[in-house]
Amino acid sequence: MTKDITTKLLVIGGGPGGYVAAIRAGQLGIPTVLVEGERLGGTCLTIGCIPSKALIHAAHEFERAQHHAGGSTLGIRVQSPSLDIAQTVRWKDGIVNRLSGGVGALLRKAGVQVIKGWAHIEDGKTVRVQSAEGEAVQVRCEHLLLATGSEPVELPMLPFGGPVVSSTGALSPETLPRRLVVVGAGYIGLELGMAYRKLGVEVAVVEAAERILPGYDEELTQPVLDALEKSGVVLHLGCSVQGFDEKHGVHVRSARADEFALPADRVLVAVGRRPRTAGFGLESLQLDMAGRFVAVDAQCRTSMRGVWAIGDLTGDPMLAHRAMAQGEVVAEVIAGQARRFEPMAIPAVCFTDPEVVVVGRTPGEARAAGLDCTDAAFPFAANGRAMTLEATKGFVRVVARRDNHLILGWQAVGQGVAELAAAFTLSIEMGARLEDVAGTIHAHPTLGEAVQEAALRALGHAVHI
Amino acid sequence: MTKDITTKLLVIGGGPGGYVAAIRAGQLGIPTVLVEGERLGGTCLTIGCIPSKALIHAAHEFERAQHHAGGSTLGIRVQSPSLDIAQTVRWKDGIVNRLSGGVGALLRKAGVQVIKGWAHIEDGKTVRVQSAEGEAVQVRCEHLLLATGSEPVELPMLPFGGPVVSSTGALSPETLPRRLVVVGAGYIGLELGMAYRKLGVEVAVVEAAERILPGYDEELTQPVLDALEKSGVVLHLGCSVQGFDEKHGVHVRSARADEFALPADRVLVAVGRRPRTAGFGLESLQLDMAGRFVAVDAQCRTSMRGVWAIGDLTGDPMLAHRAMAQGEVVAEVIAGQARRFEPMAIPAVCFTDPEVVVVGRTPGEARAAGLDCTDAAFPFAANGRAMTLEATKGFVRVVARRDNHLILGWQAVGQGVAELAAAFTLSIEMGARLEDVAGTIHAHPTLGEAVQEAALRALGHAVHI
Amino acid sequence: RPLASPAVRQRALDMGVELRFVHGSGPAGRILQADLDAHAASGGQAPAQGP
Ligand SMILES: Cc1cc2nc3c(=O)[nH]c(=O)nc-3n(C[C@H](O)[C@H](O)[C@H](O)COP(=O)(O)OP(=O)(O)OC[C@H]3O[C@@H](n4cnc5c(N)ncnc54)[C@H](O)[C@@H]3O)c2cc1C
Ligand SMILES: Cc1cc2nc3c(=O)[nH]c(=O)nc-3n(C[C@H](O)[C@H](O)[C@H](O)COP(=O)(O)OP(=O)(O)OC[C@H]3O[C@@H](n4cnc5c(N)ncnc54)[C@H](O)[C@@H]3O)c2cc1C
Repeated sequence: MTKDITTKLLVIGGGPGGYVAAIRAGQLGIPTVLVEGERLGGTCLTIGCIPSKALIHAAHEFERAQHHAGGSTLGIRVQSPSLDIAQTVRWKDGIVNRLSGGVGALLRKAGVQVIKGWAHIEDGKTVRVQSAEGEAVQVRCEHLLLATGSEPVELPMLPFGGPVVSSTGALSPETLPRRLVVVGAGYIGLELGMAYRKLGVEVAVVEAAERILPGYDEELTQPVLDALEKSGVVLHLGCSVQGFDEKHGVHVRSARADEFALPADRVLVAVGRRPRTAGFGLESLQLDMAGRFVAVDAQCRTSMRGVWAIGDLTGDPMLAHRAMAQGEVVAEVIAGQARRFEPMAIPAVCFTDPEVVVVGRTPGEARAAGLDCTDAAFPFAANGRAMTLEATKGFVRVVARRDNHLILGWQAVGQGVAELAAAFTLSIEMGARLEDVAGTIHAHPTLGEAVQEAALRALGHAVHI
Repeated sequence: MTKDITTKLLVIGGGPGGYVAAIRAGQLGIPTVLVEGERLGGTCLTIGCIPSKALIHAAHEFERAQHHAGGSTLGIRVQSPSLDIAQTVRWKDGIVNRLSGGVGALLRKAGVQVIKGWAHIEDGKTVRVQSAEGEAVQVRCEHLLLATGSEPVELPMLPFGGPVVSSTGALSPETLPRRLVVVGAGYIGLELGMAYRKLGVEVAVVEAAERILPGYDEELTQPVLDALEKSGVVLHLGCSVQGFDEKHGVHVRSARADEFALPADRVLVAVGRRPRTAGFGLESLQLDMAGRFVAVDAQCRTSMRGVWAIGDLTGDPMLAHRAMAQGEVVAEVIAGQARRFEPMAIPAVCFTDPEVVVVGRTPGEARAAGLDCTDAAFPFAANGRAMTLEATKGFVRVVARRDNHLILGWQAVGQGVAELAAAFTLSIEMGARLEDVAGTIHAHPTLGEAVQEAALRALGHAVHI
Repeated sequence: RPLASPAVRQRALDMGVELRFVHGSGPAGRILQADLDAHAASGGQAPAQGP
């Protein structure tokens, strides 16, 4: 027997894109149904942003304990730090459960009907759901919102299974490996690789490109590179992976065609994510695509009337806050408001240690766009707060137009710089000039003073350097 | 023999006000002499902001070690944490030395002549310095800038000496006391009291007012109060101090006139700071005063032509970043630029745990000013990043005009909120409205998302609550 | 793209005003709330709002 439901808005996918769209739609009085096959919160809350940051925090704390074990410069000494990884994972799971449950409560409060199960698209207005309870549900809707997110890319010569895991497996280890090989030096591979290293695991990273964090410029990645080397993570850049066997480990071929094996009892493949476009009838809609992504306009409309798409499904940057912002726009547009998704800047944060933040254009990007611009950096080595936090690595950099000093971009690398992203993004959205930031009083002593000093320096008169 | 020097600008005091003014003046080509009786960097770098934050960081790290000693929820366990306070103080001194030396280098680079010694004002254009090397120097100047800062207030019944110390003594302990009584629950008393508690000291706080951190509203101080109680700091509010003897400790009288003694082997008196206006001939200038402070106009001119004043000497808030901003203005005005010190907002941060940030108006202040305003808070308990940092106490609050949504103020309390001050202050300086912050994409997962959610909530549609 | 803060952009959308046609009097040519007010008051080139 099939149950029939009719609604105004049907959302497929309960990740940050889908659940935010559904909550906002509910708030606006739009009858809304949300279908989710796994857990509410999607990749982000259950196997992505949140659990990775939890593990990174635990790893940071353990690393500090290890640091003090030798008798630290702070005068602190501890004996024999040990880690119960099962407890760490339980703690992390507790956070995930609370957040996923919280999303459920928010959806209920907004009046959204949630169906647990996998959606199959019949046509642009009809979706069949094989619900978890075994019952089939047919949902007819006026608006269909696709928010099915993304999934890890698998390497044919290194299929997931056993000791070869994706980020999902790496975030819920039953035990810690002795030797981990990370394939891919993008942000996910490095965040997790560094965390494992801090937990005491021997870590090697294999990356096909000649550098880590391709996409960030080298000045920005240098402090991360330094930290990797200092912590003993072994980097194999310009190398490709050939396969894996339990006896020898990961087979690697270098740029010069040398072949060698990296011993490993676990392998994390983190070579990217691809939009989830297959297996649930999406193809049948024959939507216009933008490469591997579903193409959308500034209101997140696809090429088919009444069908919308948001989040990782729709392109780069594949980040949770982009998905959420798009979700809000779609709900408000459907509610009849005039809205567009046209941010001036989307921040990107890499939670390595040191952290990396990029907002707006880098000097290279600005030049490539033909803009006559100036840039200036201020190092944390000259920042008092950074010294008191033992965090003097890194810098803040600003990029601005040379003629009118309009700020085009911010980059920062350093411990704790993630929280500077709010000021960076706001300054760009507000159309701030260098003088605006230089003329704003920044609290002493904070890392944020480096933001003001970078602006001052671009104007030719930094005080503290 | 007296040496004679003539200069355009003479700065008395090498704290953040004075040294920034001198550096900027030097950059602008103004012949400048700076006189400092103690160490370059002043209160802030040598006995204030920086050493206190260093001690707070060390105390935080030790507290984490203690936390893991019991076997923490993160799965980390350590044995017998111990502290070598002498090493902690050496580390702290190392930072102070580096920063003070750095200020010297910056002054040199800017071409400023530094004289070590105590300045005595002869008249508005003449200052005599008893230099450290024993030589007397007479400096004649066109512009005299007073930046002599402030000093701790002493209580007549509890004079400094022996076990009774000011913040200066509390920042360089030779040993840790077993029992510390802190007199004064302002930010300096609480920052240091909490740090000592984390270092394992039994701490009691005596405060004449009925509440901690008078000046902040109660909603904001509640999480600090909770943390104090949880950590075992004993509060005696509405109590006055009568005296001290080594046998019984600190004599206290409660509001109901009960008298009791608080055992203590050290007493930190932190009942406020007063501008340094006496003992160096300042009185002879007969400047207009604003209460106990030297009165200045929007360009930091005193009532006497050619005499300027900045920093703690000139009024509240007595904070380093205010002094620095004033210092820049004075240097630029003397260089002939049209400048004023008229910030829309000066951030204030209290580095307790949780930290407290206040920028612009609180709801109470806005109402008292007759403004029709709205306010909204977003709790860190609903913020994913806070969960992963074990830092879910506290909230971000925004205050805005009801009619046009212009943001009037921000307050936050929570771990790490100090770094949100940059975004708070910038938003107010830029004249941002609630829609500006709500419409700015905030990186996920960061504490900064609570900033956006507070703005959304004030607009009536927060997503995550 | 015309330089305007999120609040100004949103209000322009609500008013049905194309920011391309609004003079920005702010620093660096930034379009301010007041510029939108002026544009609306002058009748602007704003297309009439929908029903
Ligand atoms: C390890 C890791 C760390 C990350 N860290 C960060 C970070 O720090 N910051 C950041 O911004 N981003 C981070 N990301 C990326 C972030 O998780 C994604 O950008 C975000 O989750 C995308 O949201 P979404 O709503 O588009 O899709 P998703 O979160 O992927 O959600 C899609 C949901 O749709 C469901 N679904 C799919 N198909 C169907 C179907 N047919 N029927 C029913 N349900 C379906 C899925 O089960 C899933 O729950 C990280 C990702 C990973 C893997
Ligand atoms: C424990 C503590 C913690 C603090 N934490 C913070 C904080 O976190 N953030 C913040 O913003 N502020 C903080 N402050 C306040 C901050 O230190 C002051 O606001 C700031 O130092 C004021 O700068 P100033 O230049 O006016 O004076 P000061 O820094 O006091 O400098 C004045 C200088 O003048 C010299 N001087 C005085 N008279 C003479 C003379 N006759 N001849 C020669 N030299 C002279 C003094 O030796 C001194 O070096 C803290 C203060 C204390 C005590």
